[in-house]
Amino acid sequence: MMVANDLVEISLRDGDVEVNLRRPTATAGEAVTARPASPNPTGEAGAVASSAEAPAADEQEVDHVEIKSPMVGTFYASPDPDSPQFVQVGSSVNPNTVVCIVEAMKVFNEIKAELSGTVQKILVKNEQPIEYGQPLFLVRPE
Amino acid sequence: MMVANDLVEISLRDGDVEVNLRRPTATAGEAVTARPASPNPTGEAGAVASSAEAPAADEQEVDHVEIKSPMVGTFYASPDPDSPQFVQVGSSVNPNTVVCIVEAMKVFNEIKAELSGTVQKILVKNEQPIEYGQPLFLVRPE
Amino acid sequence: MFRRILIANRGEIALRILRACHELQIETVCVFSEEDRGAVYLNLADRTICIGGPFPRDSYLKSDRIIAAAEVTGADAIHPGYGFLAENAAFAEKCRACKIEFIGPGADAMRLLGDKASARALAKKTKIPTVPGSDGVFENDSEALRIAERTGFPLMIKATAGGGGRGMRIVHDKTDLLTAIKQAQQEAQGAFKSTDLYIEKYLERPRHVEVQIMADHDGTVVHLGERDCTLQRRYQKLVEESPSPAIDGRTRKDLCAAAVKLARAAKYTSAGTVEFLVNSKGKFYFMEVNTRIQVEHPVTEMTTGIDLIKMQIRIAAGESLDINQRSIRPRGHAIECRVNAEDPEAKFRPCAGRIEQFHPPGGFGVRVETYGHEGCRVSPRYDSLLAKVIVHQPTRPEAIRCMQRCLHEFTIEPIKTTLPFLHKVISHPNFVAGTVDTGFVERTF
Amino acid sequence: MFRRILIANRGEIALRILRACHELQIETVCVFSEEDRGAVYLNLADRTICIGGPFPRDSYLKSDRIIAAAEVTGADAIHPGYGFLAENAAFAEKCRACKIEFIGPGADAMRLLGDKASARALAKKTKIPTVPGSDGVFENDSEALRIAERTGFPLMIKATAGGGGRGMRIVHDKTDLLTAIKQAQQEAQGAFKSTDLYIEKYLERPRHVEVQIMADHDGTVVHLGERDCTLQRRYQKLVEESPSPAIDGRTRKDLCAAAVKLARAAKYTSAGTVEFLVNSKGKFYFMEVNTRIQVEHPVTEMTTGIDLIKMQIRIAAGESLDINQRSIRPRGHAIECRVNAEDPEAKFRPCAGRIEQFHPPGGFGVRVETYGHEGCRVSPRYDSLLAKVIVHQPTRPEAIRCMQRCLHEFTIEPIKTTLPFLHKVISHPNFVAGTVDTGFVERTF
Repeated sequence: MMVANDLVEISLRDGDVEVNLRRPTATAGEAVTARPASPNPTGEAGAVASSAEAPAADEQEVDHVEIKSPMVGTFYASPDPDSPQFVQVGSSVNPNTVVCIVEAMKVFNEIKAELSGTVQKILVKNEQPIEYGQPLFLVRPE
Repeated sequence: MMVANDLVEISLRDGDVEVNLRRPTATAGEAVTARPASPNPTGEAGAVASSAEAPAADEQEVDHVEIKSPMVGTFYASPDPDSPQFVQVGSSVNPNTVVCIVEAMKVFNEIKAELSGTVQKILVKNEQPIEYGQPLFLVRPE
Repeated sequence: MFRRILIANRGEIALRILRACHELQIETVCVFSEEDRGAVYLNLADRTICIGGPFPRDSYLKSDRIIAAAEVTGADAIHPGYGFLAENAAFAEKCRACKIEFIGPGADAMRLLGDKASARALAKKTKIPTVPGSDGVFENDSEALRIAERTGFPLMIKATAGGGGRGMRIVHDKTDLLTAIKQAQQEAQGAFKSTDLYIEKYLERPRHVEVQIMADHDGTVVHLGERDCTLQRRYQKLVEESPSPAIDGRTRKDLCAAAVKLARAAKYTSAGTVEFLVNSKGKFYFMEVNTRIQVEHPVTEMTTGIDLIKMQIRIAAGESLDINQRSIRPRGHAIECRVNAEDPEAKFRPCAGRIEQFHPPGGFGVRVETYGHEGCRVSPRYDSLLAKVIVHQPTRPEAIRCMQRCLHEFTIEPIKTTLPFLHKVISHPNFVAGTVDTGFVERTF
Repeated sequence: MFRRILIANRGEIALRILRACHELQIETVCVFSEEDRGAVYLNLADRTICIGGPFPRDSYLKSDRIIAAAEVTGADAIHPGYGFLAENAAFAEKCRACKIEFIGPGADAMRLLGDKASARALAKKTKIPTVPGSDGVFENDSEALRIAERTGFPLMIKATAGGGGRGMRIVHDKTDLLTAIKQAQQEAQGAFKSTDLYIEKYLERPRHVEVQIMADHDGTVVHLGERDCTLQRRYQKLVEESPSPAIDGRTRKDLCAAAVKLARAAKYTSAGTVEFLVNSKGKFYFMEVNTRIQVEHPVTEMTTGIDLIKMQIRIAAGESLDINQRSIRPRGHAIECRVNAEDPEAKFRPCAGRIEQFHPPGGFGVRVETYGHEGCRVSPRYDSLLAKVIVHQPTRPEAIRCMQRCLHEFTIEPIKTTLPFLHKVISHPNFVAGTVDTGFVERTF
């Protein structure tokens, strides 16, 4: 599932102009950890309480698999603002299905499902900044 | 058991000359905690591991009672070097029996048993420096 | 030099003295109460000795037990720290009578300067300004008028038995004086069954500025600059800093010279502090002397780079000061905050218990003096001072920023502390501007 | 000034930079690897972002991910700390191409000074002494003889492919030169299949002395005194101090002037260190430049009272130095010991695991830089540096005593550390006398 890595980062180097999306500076930082409001952050409790805290296996049924981000960047659910999303809840995917784009340093990287199954949940919002290893989709494998 | 306190400290203020014992500078410090030899004293383990660690209830039978020192000073088992000890193992004591002298600031304080019973064990050596609350005798009460 | 020092104190100051002794290669004996048995700072002592029960009166205040402990452990000097027996001249005398050096001033100087009336008299004699007033009770209206003229307005009428503001009047003008005296008398009679009144100049919004002095047995007396301790709550210092943001170079020079003069007049030795009130015009008045090392001494250590405890021990051992006034060059700005185990949201009720999380701040220019650590027990029996955070930076604004960072960074759980309160206080525009007075905290928070 | 800085590092230096940013009121983003998830120092960052797996090559060395992290979090500058990408000129260029400032020198100066050959050439050009020798391979015996005459004896014959002492000969006299060359050639041929040799002056028992410099974009270059880092083990520094106990005032002045001259010649900006070898007669030779902040920078911070990280950030933001050479007045003596999570009784094998007990030392003149705390995990994946203990005292003997006290007081359990080893090293009569050289630790312990 994590085989998509550095090589993916150059796959769409020419797609920059075509996709033509602005960098989402306004929403920058949403995915990353907010500082505790208290002046005394408590050691254990305050640690990295981000949406990326993820592998919350307890809450998921065992037959769900996460598609995680293999890089740091900005999440795009569709190839451009006027197009439909790559996948919706209920979409069927196979290992080669592109599920989203992660933009990093102006490079638009297609992320593939790497497995066959049905999308159960989309865990991040369009244009959201995401960190390495952050779960993006829940998929029920075939 | 701990009723012997400040009042005892002046009971023999005049006895200074009569008893005529030298202060035991050579043995000073025996009763108090030695510093851990390790360059890194460990927090819990190294803490005050002195002979005064005492209240070791586990090792004592429940029918033993400790006579504890009500002050800081030097322990004397007998009234002077040529006299017999106040009490021996096996001696019977009653609440008014003097069991030892504790010298503090040149004042020789008689320590009384404060209970009736039989001396089972003498826990400190003659002329040994002792701290507050340090167990001196084990007594089996009547 | 001493061979073995007994430390007659507990907590952070015991730890502070232990460290100084280690560096001087002097053996240490630390006394402890049954309440403090097992405290981790005791691990740093060569020897420890239990001297009594949890209450101070049964242990840390029991002078005979402490001297006996020094005798049986072969200690040749006692360091009293602050509080407990530190300013007890009789204890100092008793130690010395037993051939154990008391690390502090001579008993005579302690008595002379420790008593407010005799200290004030000595200050007057040596031409150091004291708060003007009636030097005791006035007898009748005409005497009051005469003293009032001499003292100047505004002034205060105070009942000798007074307290909590009762029997007290501020008088701004001569025409109000007799009326105010009548009212104060009535109030004092009702509250304290006494109509004895005295007159004292009213200092508007004074600051508390004190001078650290150090004197050896050769008669050398130096000052190490001043500390501004204006931020107080119920006469308890909260924040101390050096240099004072409220006095100019001229006032500083006069203030420090006055402190040295008083110490010389009292034939003082060891570390001491001369406290002054400074009014809004920069005029200062002698208040009192503390004949001991103070809680806030690290502020001065940070600016001068001089270890006051080591120096105090060396002086007690008969060494001459190895510094002179010219070689003392304070640098930068230092601030100390006292972190107390108190709940600022519950009237500063002391908090006790086990510390589960403890992450003190650190880094450039930061020093934390504390006996605290994870797993440490905070006792309800003793002073609530848990930690002192001291910062040292090139300038006052940087020192305030650094202190804000430190108070923010300091994590203590689950015990309530004054950390958030201190953060508010030092971030207040008036503190930042350096315009607070001794009543500021109570008026503002 | 920057609005938000991304910290591209971990552990104690990440914490150090976080604290500096807080005091400058700059927001912080701290990257972390999956191995460092949950580390307590990350709590002090305004934001944190995971950039990859545990191995440095998958995270802290992944320049594209770090720049992407800066972009998505809106950071306008990156502080690289030391190690990882700190001396990577290509990374610095890439950051700046993405309109993110790299907090460090310009890429050209990094390349020029980072390469040993070009740095040596620049030093020669600016008349800074370098270790004399053949400037590369010599061709034949007569060339070797000529170079040897110029270099002077004793000198070393070294194989370019050499290592572990093979293909190396110390020659004390001209008459032994040709024999030594033959032996070295044979050895080198056997070991490395190459007979290429070069000549370098043999420095007997050299000391490692380095100069801290700081330079802004206006061309102002200052030095902040030297650090003596002679105590090393396998080229890893163990103990650093300032001032150096082995150079006199004249040598110090020349050394510092040389460092400033070299930095000027390279149009250097930001913090940097120029390293020299100093022989037993006080003659110094340029060795190399470190184009970053160094592990031992707190030593200089203690003596000068200047926060080097804050200054580095201000310079990167385009500010001019607010100090000049005359205003920098080092005071007292500072020593740093590096406490590594290594077992000195098992060939300094790195130790990892959970820290159960952690009581760092404190008190007057003591600073501890560490990410450690009770409950903290020490990872086997990264550098074993666990804590830096830095002391500052009026004199060197006092600093050594204070450091002994600190190393004794520091409790770390159950992980093995170099604490007892460091205590032995700094207590050795040769260190106390200030007569050690770079080979001392390996010869003695």
